[in-house]
Amino acid sequence: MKLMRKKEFVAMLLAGGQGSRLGILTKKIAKPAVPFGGKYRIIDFTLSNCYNSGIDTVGVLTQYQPLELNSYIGIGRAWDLDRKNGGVSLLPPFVREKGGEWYKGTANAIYQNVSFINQYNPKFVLILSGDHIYKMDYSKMLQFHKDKESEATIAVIEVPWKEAHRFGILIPDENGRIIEFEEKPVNPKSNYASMGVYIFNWNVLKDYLEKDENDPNSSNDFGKDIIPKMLQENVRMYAYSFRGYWKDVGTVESLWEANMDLLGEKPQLDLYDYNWPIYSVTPTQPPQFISETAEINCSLVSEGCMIFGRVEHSVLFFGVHVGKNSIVKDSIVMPSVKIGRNAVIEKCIICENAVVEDNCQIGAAACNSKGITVVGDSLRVPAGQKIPAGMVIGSEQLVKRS
Amino acid sequence: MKLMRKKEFVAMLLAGGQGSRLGILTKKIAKPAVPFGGKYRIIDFTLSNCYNSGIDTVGVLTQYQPLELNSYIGIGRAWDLDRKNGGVSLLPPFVREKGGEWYKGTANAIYQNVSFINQYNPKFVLILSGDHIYKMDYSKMLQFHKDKESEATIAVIEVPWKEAHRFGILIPDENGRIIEFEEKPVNPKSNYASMGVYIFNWNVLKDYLEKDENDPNSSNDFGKDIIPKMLQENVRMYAYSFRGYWKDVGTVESLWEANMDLLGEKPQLDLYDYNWPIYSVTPTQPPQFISETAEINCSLVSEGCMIFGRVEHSVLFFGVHVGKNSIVKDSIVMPSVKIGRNAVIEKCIICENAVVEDNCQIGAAACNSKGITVVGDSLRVPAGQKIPAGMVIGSEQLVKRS
Amino acid sequence: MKDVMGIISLNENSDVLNNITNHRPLASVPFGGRYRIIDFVLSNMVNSGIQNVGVLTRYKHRSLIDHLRSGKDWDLDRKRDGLFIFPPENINNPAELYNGVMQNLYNNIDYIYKSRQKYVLVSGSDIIYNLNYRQVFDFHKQMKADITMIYKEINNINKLHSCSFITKMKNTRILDMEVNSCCSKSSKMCLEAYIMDKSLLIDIVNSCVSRGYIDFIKDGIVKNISILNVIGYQHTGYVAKINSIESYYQHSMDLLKTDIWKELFFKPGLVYTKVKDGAATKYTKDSVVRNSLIANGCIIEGTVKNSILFRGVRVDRGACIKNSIVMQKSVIEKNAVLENVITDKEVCITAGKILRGDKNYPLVIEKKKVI
Amino acid sequence: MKDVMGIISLNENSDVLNNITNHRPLASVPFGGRYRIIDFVLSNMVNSGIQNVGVLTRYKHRSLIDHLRSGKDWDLDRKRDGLFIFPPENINNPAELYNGVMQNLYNNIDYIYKSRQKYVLVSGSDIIYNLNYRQVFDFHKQMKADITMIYKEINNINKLHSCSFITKMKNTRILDMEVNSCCSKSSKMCLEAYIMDKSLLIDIVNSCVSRGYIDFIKDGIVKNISILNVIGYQHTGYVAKINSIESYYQHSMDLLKTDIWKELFFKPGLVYTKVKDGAATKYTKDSVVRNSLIANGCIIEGTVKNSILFRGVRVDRGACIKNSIVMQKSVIEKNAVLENVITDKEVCITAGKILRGDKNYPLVIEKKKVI
Repeated sequence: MKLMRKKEFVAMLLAGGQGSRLGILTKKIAKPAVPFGGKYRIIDFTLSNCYNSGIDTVGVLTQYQPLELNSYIGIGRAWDLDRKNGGVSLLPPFVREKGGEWYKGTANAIYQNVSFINQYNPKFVLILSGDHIYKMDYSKMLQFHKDKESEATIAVIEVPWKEAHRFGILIPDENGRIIEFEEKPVNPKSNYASMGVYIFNWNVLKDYLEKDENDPNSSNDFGKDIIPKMLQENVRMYAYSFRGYWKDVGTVESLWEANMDLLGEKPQLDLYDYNWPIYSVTPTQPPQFISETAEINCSLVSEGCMIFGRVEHSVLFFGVHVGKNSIVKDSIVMPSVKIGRNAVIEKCIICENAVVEDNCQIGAAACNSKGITVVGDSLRVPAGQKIPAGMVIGSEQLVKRS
Repeated sequence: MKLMRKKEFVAMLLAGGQGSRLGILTKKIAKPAVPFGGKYRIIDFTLSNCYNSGIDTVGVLTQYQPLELNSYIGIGRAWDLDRKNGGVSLLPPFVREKGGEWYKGTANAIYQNVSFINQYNPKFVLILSGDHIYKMDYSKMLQFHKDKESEATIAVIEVPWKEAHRFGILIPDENGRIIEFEEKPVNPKSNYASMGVYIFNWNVLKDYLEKDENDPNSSNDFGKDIIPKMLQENVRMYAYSFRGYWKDVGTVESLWEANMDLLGEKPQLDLYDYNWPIYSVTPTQPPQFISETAEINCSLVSEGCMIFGRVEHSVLFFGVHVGKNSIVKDSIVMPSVKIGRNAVIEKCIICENAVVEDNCQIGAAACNSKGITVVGDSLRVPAGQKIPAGMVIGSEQLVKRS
Repeated sequence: MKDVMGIISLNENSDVLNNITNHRPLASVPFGGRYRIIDFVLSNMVNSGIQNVGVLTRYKHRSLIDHLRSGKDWDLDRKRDGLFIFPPENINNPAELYNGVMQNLYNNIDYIYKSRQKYVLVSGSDIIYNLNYRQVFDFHKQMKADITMIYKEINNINKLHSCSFITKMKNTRILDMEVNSCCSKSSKMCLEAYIMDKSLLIDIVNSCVSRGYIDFIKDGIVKNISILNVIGYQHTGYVAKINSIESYYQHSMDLLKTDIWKELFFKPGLVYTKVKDGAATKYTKDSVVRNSLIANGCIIEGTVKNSILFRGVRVDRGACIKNSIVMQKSVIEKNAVLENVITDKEVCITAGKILRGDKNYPLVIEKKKVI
Repeated sequence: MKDVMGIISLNENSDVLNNITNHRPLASVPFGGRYRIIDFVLSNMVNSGIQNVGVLTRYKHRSLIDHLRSGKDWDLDRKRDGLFIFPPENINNPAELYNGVMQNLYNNIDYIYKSRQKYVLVSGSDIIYNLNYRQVFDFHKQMKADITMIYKEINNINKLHSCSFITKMKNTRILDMEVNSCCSKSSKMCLEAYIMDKSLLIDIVNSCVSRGYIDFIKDGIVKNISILNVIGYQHTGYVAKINSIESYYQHSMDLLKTDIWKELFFKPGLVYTKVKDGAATKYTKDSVVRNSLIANGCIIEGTVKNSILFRGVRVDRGACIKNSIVMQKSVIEKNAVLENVITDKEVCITAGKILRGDKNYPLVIEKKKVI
């Protein structure tokens, strides 16, 4: 009953991953829904990139704990993606006449939604993942794809040579055409890492998705199966070089680092640029209240916070309360956390709704052990508790973070 | 991050069924998304009932072919259910830390979403199914539930005795308390049939859902497992007697009948009552154009239609075209169907976007066989074709409807 | 077209449709069974890809605000840009010094200045047609025009008053124009839609106002026609200029021609309007409907010929409607007869009443009247 | 409360806040770091469960329309009922004959009449407080009142002008009132919010207008006070009446008291406003912020004390802001100093400039000024 009009360009956003390396942070929510940067969730960056790049049709593929993500995205109003034609569509796995199948891999997830994409009869498909922090104009990448008459274009970023072995590494020739691809090579031949951002000609991709589906040995993954196969069969593939901030926030350390990256004098990722705004769903909160006794430096603090203590080099989300004489340092404090008086929080991630009572000492300051300390959501840390660095406190239990 | 406020009453709408008895009508869409009554889909009735009864929090459980249903419901704007707190939530099956599970039965579907319901901490839960046509004020049923201090209330309707064996039959005592329940009894003891509309005290239901889940022999169904179990254990259960139009449109015949029921002089189901409007998503279509040569009687015709022929005792959805000298009789013609000249369509269901070319004869008129003829969506019936009654034409193939 | 800002100026004379424009501006007069007049130009803009539209109003705009609301029904409820309605805002200039468009533009020049778009498409709101402005915009750029205006070659110019005409053209360049001439000999009617650089528009408004010039076309465009490259774009499709009850009635009746129905509602784009809920229209065993345009939600038990029924009209048994326009939620009771009649919204014609107007002078029944 | 219709009447004097109300009605003056004054009474209504709100405007309502749009941010973008904005609409009565509320009500009496609700809550828009009207409504029904009005016992009555006061009460019944008295001895300030039957409201308006009476309170209520059961409901929470720059400044500064901040923004309900996107506020290594209210999107490199910063304000290194209110997107450049200053939106104070007002007479900087 819905009249679909042709779209040149459709984006498919993979948001179904569990992100198990984030531990208790993704116990109840999908990785793209993890809070970031004082008022965002990770997926806000990709969705805002889509809007700012002029893309108005985005399929979001969900699978793991999608409830919070679904209600967060809704029909995409926050990103101006509630359109009469196109807009955001949530695409969970579903049951067909012949039964249901979960998404087996990234390529299979797209394969199962071929009919969704076909509705728009697009020329190009953009594949994105919902767990990276970056600002990128996909329309420029599309222009590059057209200019090169490419059939598959992969966005790449130069990474430090010593880290290259952790990535999918592309080796382009002098024209940018990709001649080799190595997944996590021991001795990388280049430092161009794939960002997990692909543009395909839809007719080419559709072919490969079908072939891949019929291959019983495939793991149905873009990086492991589709791309190597295309390369092998001489599909015209180009590397699009991206310069700028890009971070995979797949681990507790990288999530913490990406937050801390925002606190420098001139951070590479500018959140205050009116020309490339990052949109998000804004809760109802009054302005933050900074008391007479507060001291705040090198920090991001969001609305609804009440600060009576000292906040240093930290990121505070909505509605955080920091009591008198408490110190919060090098930490991420998620929405609605309450911190009592005389507490010391150092190098911690405190999850939503947790309560840290008076005189607690959490994280590095407490002893000589190292690493980031994580306090799970809605937990209560009783008064006077000392928690050594590098621990994870989830469900009333203290465990060493692996 | 979302502040949930307590709700007294939450509705859960089961919309995951395939409706396999509807055959090709539900090949690509879930049963609740099947078009009905000239401009609705089946689920519009239940959603409009919710809004008109003052319920503002509705979970819609989807599983089978949900894409069209998802995009149709969106955030519930058409039913005024896009609320800051509550509103419509789409609830597909999902993957948890320990893996994913499809909804095994109606009770299991609710069980898997216990945490969704718990968010609102409701006192009562209303269980609905998305495949019945009726107008009902659930707030009156809730009042009855409270007045009787019931723990589980089932809406019942009196059916003709000879049909009672097809339903779940309840036997209430003189106060309305249910003393017996029989699923499809050979010799029914009453003619009170369950409408599949339940109100439970949430704390009671939660208990039984957990017990049911731990019972390896259970089929996890409300009618087959939960209700009998509750009855057995003396839960206070009452029958709420509903008078008015109610129809299960689970078969091609009943779907056809329910449509034809609208065409009488004073149909029991009044679609023009301003006090109980049925809401739906309205496509962009101009007013219908009735030509000089058209004749229309005893029919429902929707916007965007162009009628040059004769339409008698039929239901025409959006954008249907009926050519000169064609006759459409006792039929349901779904959106955007094109019917050429000199065609005769009798007792048919023609699905979306189908094309019937000139001089075709489809249905009863063509020969002596009986029954409803179904033409699948987007099919083209070539000029001059004669299709006998009772056939199903899906994917270019003619088959006898079983 | 993302770089073009749409401006719809409600510059029409206010009371051209007698009773029908008593309580609403012409732009929000119901038309074509389920639309308002403004829906057509607004849908043209949306279908062309314009994402920022300002509606500049003058009088009685309550019904317009209620109709447009947030712009959602036109997909113009956006985070950036979208639909903006500007009420008359005249703090420092309480007197109305300028004519129609000029006054509206002058009042809201700050908003126009502030917008992100480089080009503007300024349009009136009382001409109905279906056109994708993208073609006009491409033509504008290709011709390196300063101003491109859309015109239509018409046959029957006698009926047209309060229009602008192009009186002299050389190829596509416009050399002279006439405004509101009651005896124009030109056949090139101007559709009151102009594309130009935003900066040029602001220039024209400011320089006119600072010199006390008051009319946008006469002073702003015609006086500069020799120094500006003003280009005409010919629209070949159907055009309905609404400036009197007669033209309203005639153009409504035009919709009963299949070709015009198809063109105006489908080609090149669809027409959007405020969504209302209502069932499909019901025809009973006694209903006789011929050559008519019927919106949803009607119940027709009587006879309807050569007429237009808006949403939710009830025609009781024995009632007969001919050559008439019946607006939303009106009720025509048993055996009542309407011929050459226009009823406004929620009118009730009681049983047996007979009302006849003339083809050239239809009878108009005011909103909510019971007769 | 579904059976109560909310009516917000923008009846205030238009220019009480000098430069700040030059371009907007008082109702849309920014307040409290991210709100407009009207947000408070509107949120009170929404939090009480009222689902149909009409906003009756008078002058300069463009900024208000832009702020409220479809009402979505207050969950009032509904299919039935929701938010309606009524521009001044005065076709048959071009002259302004009546005072404030009366004129507004009279102009829109048809809309009020048509609404589905049985009761009305009529409110002004220039008094800020957080109250759930459900209690007041329960009290109204319990007392079988004809009219229930909300009042507040205040201590410091000297500062209040252009207010209504209750001068005589017996238990909860109100026996006499004074309007706009500059030397009232009463301490019971009326919050300009009245609950009554819709039919009574229509009666009052119609009978006043037909007799040429012009003031809603003096003529409509006080003249009938002996025959109507007019009841007072005491509000014990914080109240801010905005009727001058001084009161605006003082009440803004009150928000820096923790208790008032908590009460006004959280108890009993949250305050909704138009959603804007903006990052969290950034504090750098040199920033010194004490006893201040800071909205999101600011970048603070300097010193801020006892002040309120709206969304997106930039405070450069070495700049110092004390006892001041800085509205949206203003920029305070290096080493500039502000003390007892109110800047409107998008003001820029260039490097090194020093501006000082007095505590009792703050310096007001007009919108978009560069100093």
